[in-house]
Amino acid sequence: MGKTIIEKIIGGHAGKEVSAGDRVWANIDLAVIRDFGGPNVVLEFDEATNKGKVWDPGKIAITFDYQAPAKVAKVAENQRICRDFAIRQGIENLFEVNCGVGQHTLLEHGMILPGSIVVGTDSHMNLLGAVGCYATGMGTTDIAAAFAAGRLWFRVPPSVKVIFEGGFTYPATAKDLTLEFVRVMGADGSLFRSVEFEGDMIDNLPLSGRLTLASMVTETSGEISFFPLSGEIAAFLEKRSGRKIEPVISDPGAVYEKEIVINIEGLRPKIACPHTPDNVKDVREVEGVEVDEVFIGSCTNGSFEDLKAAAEVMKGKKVHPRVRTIVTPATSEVALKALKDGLYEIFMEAGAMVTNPGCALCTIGHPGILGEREVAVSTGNRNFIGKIGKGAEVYLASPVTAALTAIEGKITDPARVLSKV
Amino acid sequence: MEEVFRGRAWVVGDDIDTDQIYHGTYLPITDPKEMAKHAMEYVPGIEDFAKKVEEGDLLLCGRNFGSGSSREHAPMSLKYCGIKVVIAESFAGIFYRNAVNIGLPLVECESLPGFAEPMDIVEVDIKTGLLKNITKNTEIHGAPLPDLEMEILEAGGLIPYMKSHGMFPGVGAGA
Amino acid sequence: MPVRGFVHKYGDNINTDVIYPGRYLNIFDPEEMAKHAMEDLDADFLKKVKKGDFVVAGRNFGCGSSREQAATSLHVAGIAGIIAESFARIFYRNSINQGLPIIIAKGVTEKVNDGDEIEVDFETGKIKDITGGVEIQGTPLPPFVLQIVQNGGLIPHLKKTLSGS
Amino acid sequence: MPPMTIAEKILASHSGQGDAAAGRIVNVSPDIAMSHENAGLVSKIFLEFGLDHVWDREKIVIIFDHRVPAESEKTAAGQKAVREFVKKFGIKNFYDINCGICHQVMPEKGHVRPGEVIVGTDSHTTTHGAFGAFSTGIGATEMAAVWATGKLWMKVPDSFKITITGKLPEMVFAKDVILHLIGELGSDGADYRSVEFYGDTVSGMSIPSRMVLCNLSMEMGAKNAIVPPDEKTFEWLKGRTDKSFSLVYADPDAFYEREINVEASGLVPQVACPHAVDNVKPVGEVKGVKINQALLGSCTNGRIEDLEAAARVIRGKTVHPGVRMLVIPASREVYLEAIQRGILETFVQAGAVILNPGCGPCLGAHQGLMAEGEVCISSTNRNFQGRMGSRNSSVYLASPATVAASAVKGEIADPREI
Repeated sequence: MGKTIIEKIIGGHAGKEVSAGDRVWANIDLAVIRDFGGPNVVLEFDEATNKGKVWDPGKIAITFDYQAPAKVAKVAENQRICRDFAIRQGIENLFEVNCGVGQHTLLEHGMILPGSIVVGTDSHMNLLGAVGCYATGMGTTDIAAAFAAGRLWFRVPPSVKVIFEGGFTYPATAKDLTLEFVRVMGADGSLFRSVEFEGDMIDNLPLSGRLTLASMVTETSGEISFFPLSGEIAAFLEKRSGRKIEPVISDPGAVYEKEIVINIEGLRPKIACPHTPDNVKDVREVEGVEVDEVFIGSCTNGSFEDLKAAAEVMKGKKVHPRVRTIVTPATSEVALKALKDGLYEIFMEAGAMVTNPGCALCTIGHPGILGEREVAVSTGNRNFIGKIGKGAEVYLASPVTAALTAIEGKITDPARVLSKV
Repeated sequence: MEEVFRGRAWVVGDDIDTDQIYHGTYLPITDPKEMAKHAMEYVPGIEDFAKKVEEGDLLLCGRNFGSGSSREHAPMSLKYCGIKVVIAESFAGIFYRNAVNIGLPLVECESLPGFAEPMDIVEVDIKTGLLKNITKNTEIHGAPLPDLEMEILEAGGLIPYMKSHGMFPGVGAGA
Repeated sequence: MPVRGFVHKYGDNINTDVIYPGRYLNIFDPEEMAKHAMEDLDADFLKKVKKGDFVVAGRNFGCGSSREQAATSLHVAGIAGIIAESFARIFYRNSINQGLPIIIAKGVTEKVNDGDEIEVDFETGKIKDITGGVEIQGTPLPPFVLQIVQNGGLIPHLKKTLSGS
Repeated sequence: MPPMTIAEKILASHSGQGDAAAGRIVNVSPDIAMSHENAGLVSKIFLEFGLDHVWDREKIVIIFDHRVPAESEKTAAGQKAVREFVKKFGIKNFYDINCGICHQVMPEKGHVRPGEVIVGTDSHTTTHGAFGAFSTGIGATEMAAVWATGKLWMKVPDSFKITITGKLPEMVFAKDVILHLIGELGSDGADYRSVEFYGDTVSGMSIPSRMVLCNLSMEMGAKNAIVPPDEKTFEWLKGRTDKSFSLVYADPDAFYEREINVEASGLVPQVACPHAVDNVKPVGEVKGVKINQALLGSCTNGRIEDLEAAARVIRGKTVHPGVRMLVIPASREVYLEAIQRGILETFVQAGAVILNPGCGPCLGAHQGLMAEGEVCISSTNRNFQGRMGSRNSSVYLASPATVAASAVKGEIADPREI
């Protein structure tokens, strides 16, 4: 019987054929901890193994992005626990507080390959599906067990196919496509499903756009998502990893639970309104809402292309005096490129603030917390109640919409104001 | 291990995310008993859950319970505040794993809506998935827990399970 | 009028960061502030202190930041006055402005021990150590300044003087 | 009239007195009253007066810098309350989270002039003496009184005259000079004194270097510190303020309680060791102490010349693997210039973290805190126990060049040897 991508990947790591719904033990290629969850993993691991050795120090990575550098002493302590563990276990892949968002950093360092299984203490691990890797977020017990055993139990998720029909142009972006996807699916529309994307728009989506879409599959409760690997992305992965890249593709006759067709012809800029990511409307429907803060960054929209899109909107303009505008590159590599390309200057001259790479205020771990009844437009992925400040209202939008909103001081539809020549 | 639990029912709606179950503010906490004090604190209407919950209570939820973050604090806070079983129309993937891994039983039941009012006495058999509303004298069938999850629960969680199956080769002498 | 209380004694150069750590500077409620008094210097301070007690310290008490929380937290925690060999200047002003009386008393750290009961007259600067049976003459606050303290701090003082004029 | 020091003259002119001899209590009218996030506390106290207006909307300056952007809900709420207060009372000079450290933003935005009296609810308000102003830190209650009445009582301080002469050796900076002085005088050595700086070393110093001297004079207890204004001062202020100002210099036979001379040419890089700013040693004596963090920034040393000095040391090298290096430009203006000069690129390439302008972890409330047992070398101004995180962490204070050299080496290092 034909297999879906996820069945092939898990089967390959379980050493047997698997089908949706099966419970199997599968080998892990990479287990990742962060300053969030990481210290608990270390403590649990030490207790479970009586301070034993990890299964393979080369297959463990530590990234600091939740609160890097630490703003409370407890987190500083937690990071120290991870560092000490790395030294004790001979784990060389420790990415310090200067590096940025873990998944993006691992990708830049060539540690993520199509067909591999990566587990980590971050529910957005699965954005690495953008390059064909089965990456999934887990709790601390799982990761502690993975550190000890190099394998874990998996439920094989059923697969769904999502086909985007039609196309759209600037100022709609991959984020708007993503929000439309979340709207159509709803908060649990891909619950524990492996989503395989198809469509012309998908084929042409650059890595940054795929990361955006893959990261928010989480917001539809999806387990993972996959894209047809493009030549450009394969070349990038080869260059970074120094390895030959073999895409994993589904077999003819693979079984899909369902096929969903989403028409994105002439897609308009979208925005997720408080307090759920699937509460998506056209930006034009909420135009005029006054905002106090705009955040451009996160694992969803912190790529260079995202920053560039925001900078193009902000260039030569000033952000509204009421709007605290915070720009956060995903990684130090993105930061360096943005610095060299003059993006920092554009942001700073516009009155925005550029912070160090990391998850930024997307996790309440980082600075940028909102006051009660304050309103923010964020390019992040979650706008749950209280997510970045008790009693605050968060809207999720594209970097273009966010940047334009920062300038206008209120939510503004880029389709009305901007168009690319 | 116990397979049948009887207790008061707490009833919540759809899409209760991990920030509502256990808010990000409290992530630095590592003591489960401390975590328990903040269980369900951001669920509108039952902010005082942690104060009122009693040992042996059951939690009945709508669709997609536990969506969002990978924080294990979420099931941990429920387990340590006394919740014996979480029953939901459906569970988010990470929450599901986390609960099983720490030994908190789950039952999925599609026909849960309308089954119980808050504080009804409910009985659940995790092995068969049978749900009885003692107060209303009704019953419905949920999905029985699959074998692997049941075995992990019986072992007391993932770590003891894997240990007892010889999956931890690198156990040290301690330091 | 002399007042009596027990002594909590500390050394030289007690800085504002150990009296009131920077991490709590976003607290504006005095009762909340009091919960962190001396947190990084003496973790048991709040357990030991009773209303009407005194802090006795060495040179340069309260050096460092301008944070008024340092003085406020001690005052609200129950401290009735501070006697030190010398005070850092901002802390000195902040105490007065809070209505928390202070006395500069050379030699106080030699003669007074931790836990002693003392009687202090802020008007004359006289300090009697009841437990040790000794007396020390400190420098009382200048009358102009003492009046601010007696009025309960700068704000009540100004309110009183402004409405009087 | 008796001869007067600079402090005596400025306080005399601002209290309507002909003279203001040291020791006298005078009622002073400040020209500028500055606060940062603690404007929250100030405004809360101010509201107790029940007034519907502040003394002068133009003379109150509020600059957020201690916790920017807000690191907690409590801070977010506090900042929000201040924004609302600013709006309600029409405070003209409000700088939100994106501008930088108050002591840098103040002169950049033209709020500092020679001969003026500046009060600020921050102990390092002494910094502005670098422009010939009488500038000092006060508490929140006093500030509330200033907002209400425009007046504040002060005891006119005695003055110290500190004369620094000679050429600073390579890799020795204003920071080393002032650390050396603090080490000599002790943390209360200039308690309640006005410190005046003279000598060819001082007149040869840039304005930012003079700011370092005045900023850290606080750490020897000074009420204020002053460098007499000169051509460099006027040049720096040009285009930043269009208000006229008066130049105040000491009378030739003014009385100084103490005169101190420092010969600069013999100095070496200095380090203030834990947990007191006056625990100062030559770098040679602490070389080799392993560090976990290197912090470059703050109101003391976060200006362009500081970043430049550190970048010179670090260019083409990388931060030692066991070290987190944090770089915090003091203001947006500094940040932009650092981009344009390629300095930030140098730091990112070396593996440093560039944080947004602000106070950073200096006071233990924002990004960059330390865990138990960790050690930081820092260009900031205080190394009190537990200040930057865990009670059991340690901070060494040094110049930006020494910080950079140590970051590269992974241990406290002498910048002259890198």
